[in-house]
Amino acid sequence: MVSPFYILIVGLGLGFLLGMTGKKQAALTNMLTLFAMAFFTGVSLHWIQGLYTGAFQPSMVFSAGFKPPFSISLFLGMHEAVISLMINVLGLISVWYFREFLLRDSKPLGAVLLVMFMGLNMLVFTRDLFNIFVFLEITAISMSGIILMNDNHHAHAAGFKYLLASSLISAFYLLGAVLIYFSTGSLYLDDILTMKSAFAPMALIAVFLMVIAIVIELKPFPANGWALDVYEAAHPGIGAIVSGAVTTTMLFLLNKILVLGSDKIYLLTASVGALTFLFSNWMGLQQKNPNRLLGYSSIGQVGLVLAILGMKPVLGDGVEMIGFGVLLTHFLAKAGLFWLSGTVKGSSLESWAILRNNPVILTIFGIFVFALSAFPPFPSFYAKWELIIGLSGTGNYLLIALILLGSLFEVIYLFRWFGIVVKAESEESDSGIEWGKAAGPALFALALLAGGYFARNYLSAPDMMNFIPLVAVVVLWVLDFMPAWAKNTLLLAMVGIYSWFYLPQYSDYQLIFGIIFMAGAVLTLLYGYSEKGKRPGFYPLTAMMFAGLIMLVEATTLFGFFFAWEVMTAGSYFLILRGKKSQPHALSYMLFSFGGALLILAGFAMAHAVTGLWTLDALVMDSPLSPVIFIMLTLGFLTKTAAIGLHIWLPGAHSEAEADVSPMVSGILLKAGVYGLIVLFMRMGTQYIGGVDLMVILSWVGILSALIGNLMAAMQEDMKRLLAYSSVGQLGYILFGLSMMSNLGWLLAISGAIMHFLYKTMLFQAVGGVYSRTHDRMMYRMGGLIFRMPMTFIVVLIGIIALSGVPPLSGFAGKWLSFNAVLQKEYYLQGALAVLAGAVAFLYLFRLIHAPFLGQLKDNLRKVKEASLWILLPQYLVIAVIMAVSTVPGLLLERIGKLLAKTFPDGGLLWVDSKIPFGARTAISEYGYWNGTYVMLVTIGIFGILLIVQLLMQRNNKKVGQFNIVYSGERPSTPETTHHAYNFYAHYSKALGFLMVPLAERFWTWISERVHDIAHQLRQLYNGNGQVYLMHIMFFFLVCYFLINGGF
Amino acid sequence: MGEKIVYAIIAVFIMLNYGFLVNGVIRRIYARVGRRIGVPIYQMYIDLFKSWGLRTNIRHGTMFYLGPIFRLTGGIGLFLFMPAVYGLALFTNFSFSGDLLLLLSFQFFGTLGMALGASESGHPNSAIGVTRGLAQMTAVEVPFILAIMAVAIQYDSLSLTEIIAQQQGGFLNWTLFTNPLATAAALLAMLGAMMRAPFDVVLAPQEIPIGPPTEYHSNYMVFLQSNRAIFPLAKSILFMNLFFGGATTIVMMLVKTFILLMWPVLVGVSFPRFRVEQSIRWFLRVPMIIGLLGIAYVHFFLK
Amino acid sequence: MKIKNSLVILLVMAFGVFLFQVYKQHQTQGSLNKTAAYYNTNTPDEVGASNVVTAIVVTYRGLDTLGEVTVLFLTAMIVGYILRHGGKEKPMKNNTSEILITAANVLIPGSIILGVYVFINGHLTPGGGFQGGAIIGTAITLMILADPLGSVKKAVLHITESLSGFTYILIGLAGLLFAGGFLDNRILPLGNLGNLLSAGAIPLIYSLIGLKVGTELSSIIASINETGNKTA
Amino acid sequence: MNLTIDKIALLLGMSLMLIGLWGGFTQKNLLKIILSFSIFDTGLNILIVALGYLPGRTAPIIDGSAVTPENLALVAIDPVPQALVLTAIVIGFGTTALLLAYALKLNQHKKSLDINQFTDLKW
Repeated sequence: MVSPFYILIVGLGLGFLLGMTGKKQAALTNMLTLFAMAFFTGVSLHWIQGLYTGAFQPSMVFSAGFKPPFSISLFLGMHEAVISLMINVLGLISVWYFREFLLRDSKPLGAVLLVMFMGLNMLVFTRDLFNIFVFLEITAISMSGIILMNDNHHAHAAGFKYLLASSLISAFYLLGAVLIYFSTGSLYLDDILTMKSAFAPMALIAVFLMVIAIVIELKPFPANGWALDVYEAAHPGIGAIVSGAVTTTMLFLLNKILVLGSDKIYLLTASVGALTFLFSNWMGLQQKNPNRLLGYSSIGQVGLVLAILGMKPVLGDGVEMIGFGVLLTHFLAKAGLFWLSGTVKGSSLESWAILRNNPVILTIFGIFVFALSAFPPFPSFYAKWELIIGLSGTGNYLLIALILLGSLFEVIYLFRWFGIVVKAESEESDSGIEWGKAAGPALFALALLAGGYFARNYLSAPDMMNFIPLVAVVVLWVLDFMPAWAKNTLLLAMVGIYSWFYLPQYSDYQLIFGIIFMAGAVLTLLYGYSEKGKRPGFYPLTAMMFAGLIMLVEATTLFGFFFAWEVMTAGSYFLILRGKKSQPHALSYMLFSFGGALLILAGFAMAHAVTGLWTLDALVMDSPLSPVIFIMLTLGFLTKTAAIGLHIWLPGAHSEAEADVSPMVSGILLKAGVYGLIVLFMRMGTQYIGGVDLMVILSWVGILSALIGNLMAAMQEDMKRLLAYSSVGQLGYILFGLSMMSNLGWLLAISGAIMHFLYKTMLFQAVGGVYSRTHDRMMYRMGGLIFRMPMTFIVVLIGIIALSGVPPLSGFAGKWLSFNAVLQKEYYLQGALAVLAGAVAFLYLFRLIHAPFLGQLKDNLRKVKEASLWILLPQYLVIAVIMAVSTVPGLLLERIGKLLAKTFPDGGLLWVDSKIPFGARTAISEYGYWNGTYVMLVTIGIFGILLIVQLLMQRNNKKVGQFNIVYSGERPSTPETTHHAYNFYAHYSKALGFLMVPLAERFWTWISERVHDIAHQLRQLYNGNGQVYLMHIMFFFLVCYFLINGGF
Repeated sequence: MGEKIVYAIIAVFIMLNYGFLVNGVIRRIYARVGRRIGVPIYQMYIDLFKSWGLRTNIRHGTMFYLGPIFRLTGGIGLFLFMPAVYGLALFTNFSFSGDLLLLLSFQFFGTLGMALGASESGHPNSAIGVTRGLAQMTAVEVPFILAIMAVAIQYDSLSLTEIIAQQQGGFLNWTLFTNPLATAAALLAMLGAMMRAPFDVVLAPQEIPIGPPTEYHSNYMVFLQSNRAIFPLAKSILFMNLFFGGATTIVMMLVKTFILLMWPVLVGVSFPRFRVEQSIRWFLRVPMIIGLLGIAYVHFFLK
Repeated sequence: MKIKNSLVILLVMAFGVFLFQVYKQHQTQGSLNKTAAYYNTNTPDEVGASNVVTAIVVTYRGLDTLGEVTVLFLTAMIVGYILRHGGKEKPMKNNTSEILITAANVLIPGSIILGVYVFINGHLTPGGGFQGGAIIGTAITLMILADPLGSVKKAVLHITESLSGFTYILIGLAGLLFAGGFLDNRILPLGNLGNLLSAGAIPLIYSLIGLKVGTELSSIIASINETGNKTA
Repeated sequence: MNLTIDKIALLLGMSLMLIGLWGGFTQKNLLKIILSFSIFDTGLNILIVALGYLPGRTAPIIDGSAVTPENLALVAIDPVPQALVLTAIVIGFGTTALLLAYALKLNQHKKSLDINQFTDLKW
């Protein structure tokens, strides 16, 4: 084994030698520095390999030939080796990254860099408390040197503040180290540890001093103003070093000396960390400078690790692995982001838009953002899961809430940024990224993926997931250079093959939703053939969303479910973001989804804590906590189904998405929320809180969603927004059905889910077809398209008849079931509102067909052609299905009913044979009966007879021109003024406008403004005055001291 | 099955003619109230043949062409999905296809088709008329449904046959007397569905003199007029069945429906006209509250 | 401002309370603790230095000392780096007084010799590399004060500094290779307690430290002086 | 309270620390702030040495007469604080030198030594 001293020898020896070199030897100096860092890295690798294979054991190395406590000793174990590898790799890349600076300057800053990394390594190894002080100082002083890499007065001011702060911090540490010596007669950590149980009060003060000093080094709120200035002013490469290497070292160090602390010290650390995580991310909301933003994010992430480490007495040694997961993600992502920042010119978030000119760089950026936000498959995702599971097992709900809120804030600014990068206007077209500088981020992005792969091994939950769907994502990613049709075919083939092998294995609800998702994939992908070009990125993302959906259906464990949920969220977010103007909507989609996912995570964690099970059956429980868990999970799923109040993301997201994405996210994706609710309701059943039946509340939520969604839809001018609001309404019905917790209610909900899938897929595609020809979404600007796009018109016609629930088409089933279920359940008021909502649906549906298709054809649309075959094909497939289930409703309803009988044995429909031979059966409920086949036949019969009569009666029937109408003797000539379509239901909004006040939107806007206001108020703390920062540190120190003084 | 179809055709034929005559009577009543003599009772037939006789008929497009057919299908279908006379095979129609809810939903079949047809004409007033009709219809639905719900709760059934059966045995068994609140709500809602004042602003565009039916002429008009004959009748039958004990003989059915049809006429000749938003608000206040009281009454006192 | 001042008073007072708690907890000890006792008992045999503090500084806790030297090295380099663009303009005239120049000429050689004496005898008497180095640094400061415009040969300083540091590391390495561990002084014979050439490598190391510290301090002063010339 | 020499030294060190702190928090001039921190450091160093004092003992240096290798453990004080404080002093020196250099550089930019002038970075 190579002794750790060689790091010191090489680092310091070379450092000393380089001290005398000048500008002429810059190239040599630079090369030697690089060589030394490579040596460090090599040694670390050697250790890891040796320790892993058992070639050597973790061991203690003594200096000066004497045993501790009389000399200084170093310890090298696997943990030390891994941390040193992280530091050294970062150091190696940093030296490479800085080579221009190092070559340019006359003074060999490379030597400072080298000595600094040597010092960090030694901090990791050393077991002597005073030695830590010395190397802390070496780190601090070399930091103050390399801050100068950016030679401007900002950097100088920041460096000065940093030095001031660090001298105060080191004074705390020094006093601590000295006091521990006087109290225990030793400076050797392991020696002191043996005396922990007999610590004198002085030793307790000493431990407190040392711990708090390291904690302040880790930039806790509010004693961290100095660090933020450094992040902002210093070269981003320095940011990478501070945020990555220094922080990692300090955390390791803290973990090393924290063992001396009492439970109270741990608790203090945990609280400080959690508050830092919360407040730092909160203040990050107001940041416009990318480096400062990254600074806030770094501080937040480190706070999280602090919080995790502080939970050790509660959660046990497992926290180290959790903390490491978060740390590793932070380390890789933050360093990578800082490096990227160094390649971007300009100091606004918008200037990062340049990244999107290079898909590889953009991917790397995306990986970092998603990793920081703890999405799968990154290590932080597993860490988050383990952490929340662990915390809820010990009942630390406050901490969970703090952490979850903090991570929500973090996601807000990260994704706002991501959206800007992907979407913002950018003047420069050249990507301007040097590949040399991108190598580091690329390497770290790969390491993140690898880290995620290995992190799975540390999962405490059983991991029985089928990752095959994710293969499609990877394959399509690799093949992204191919033309769109090829990728489309490939993905279709993959969906087909997967369905062929896996769908037969599903049962019950799995099967229903599996079919929805897979059939949905096929229907929406067929549309994709109408797209030309490569559509870069589209197919892997689509595959990701569908992979998430199918994994969701397959999930049997809490973890699997959550994993799939997050994959799906990520995929769909990207898809929505692809729309031209969708950035703000994609962001709000992400925020609601993420908030919902956090609630789901917390709910799962609590459920697991109550029952101790890892499968979804953990939700079957009877505990005082069940209503709370129920509420959290329901809210989580409702964000996806866009229940009223949580719906504000939906209209924008669905309408601004690309033409074939809209049906995916509307017709298909929303069903994931429904599936979640089914999974939940099946297991938890009806819950009460204070004697109030939560299902009754949900039924009101559902029915209000239906009513208000429909009302809003009726008021839209934009046809995609109209359909989007219509989804809010439809999903409201589904929720209403589910909330009834009866056979008929669920039959309503599930058949409704299937129907909504069919209608919305079809209608969004039809509307997409219209858009593909008219390039307009404003309905009043169209008109008369029936003459140009009759095939599309027929689709919309069938769609609206079906959706409005008019017999004989399948929508009537929903109405009939709904009424029966309402009567059965005695939900009369909700039932009446459901009827009103159903009637209102007429309004928007009529508008949808009238405004674009009927009325006066506009001049600019006279040459419009029918939508292309690939757009029409899936629509007509859906029509075929709709006609089939309309004619023989039992095909669908009877089968679902059989399934539901397992859950709700009573109150289902009775199916009896009728007089008609071909299997048409009459459905009999408790109250009424209905035979869809008869209705269809009678209607067609009457219609047919009348049509024949008409055809026979008419004489000389001829078509007239567009303006040949009775118009007070005038002959109108401008279709714009003759087409009544704008503000179609003015009278309606006059009568019921009070129901359409965007209360939810105002509420969320209000919340958002307050949150940002508070962030702004909070950050006033950091007024830029170094002296004030010192006072913050002192204040923080004293508050901690007096808080804990109650008895260490 | 075959005999059912024959019966249905006979029933429709009877009801159509009855409807024409009733419409004639109503026009006369309106005239008399307005101090005019009015048209002869058989005027509808004259109009019908006149329209039929027109030599040319034009169309704006397919939906325009199909609109009246949709409309009449809606009217006849509504009638045919109901048992018009309790216990009489001739007038049982196709009521086995579905229950009360089928009727409630099917009445929109014609509305929708007509709206589409009228819209295709490209006449702005058609669209205005349609929006008015649809908007008002949504508000009318609420008290009506509340009343229906009350009835369904009261009789534990959505089957019209069953509801009529339970009202047999003396007029005190009629819903009118067992649940006057629901009946009141339904009758008020009926005003909105019958296109008479004060809720006839929907038709205003045709009075000036254009609008959906005005674009239509010739044999389109025949269909529309036929529908105006049979559709209100079908609705009256529905009300009769729900609230007035149904009918056991054809004569009783004709008398009861006539009386019911007179109710909106009476109101219509005595009141001025509401604007759409006014009628929406009105329906969502008075009748809706009565409807809710009706349900409460059933829920707390009859069950 | 008033608020801020009262906050400061509050902070300082609170820190005073904290320090007073430390004070209260402190008990004057009657005997050496185990570490000190070990050093005071075994130093003469194990290290062979008369000055136990030196033994600890150079050998037992030699790693700390190496760190210290590194801190100074970094400081010198960074100060040089911060102020690197400083000395382009020179002030027009030299205002140093005659007395200072004369006194400096007398004192500088003596001071340097004293410094060398102090670090060579670090293992025998109070003093050592840092103290000796500081004396040398003072001498150079005096020189600069006497002749602010005269150029100190910084290259010489740097080379001396680097080479002495490097040698220090090499000696440490020798300890690792040939004796008990990194910085073990027993690569050379311990000799007789109290002799100049005793205590193994300690005199050598301390001399190197002395040189290094002296040159580092000098170069720091020189850098600041150059900048001072510009901004004066 | 019985004030022995070490207690006095202890209180002196603490007082210096508080004075340094006060100066560091109230002075506006960069140089004075740096100076205040030097005072603070000095106080800390005195504190350390004072803590290590053993009454009636002498320096741990064998001079052949008062202190011999044999009685070293009985008559000499604890040598460790001395060694530690040496390190601390040197490091304190380094920090101070750096701070001064920074102050010089800052002064070059704004021709001012008022710490309130250097608040361009904030929030």
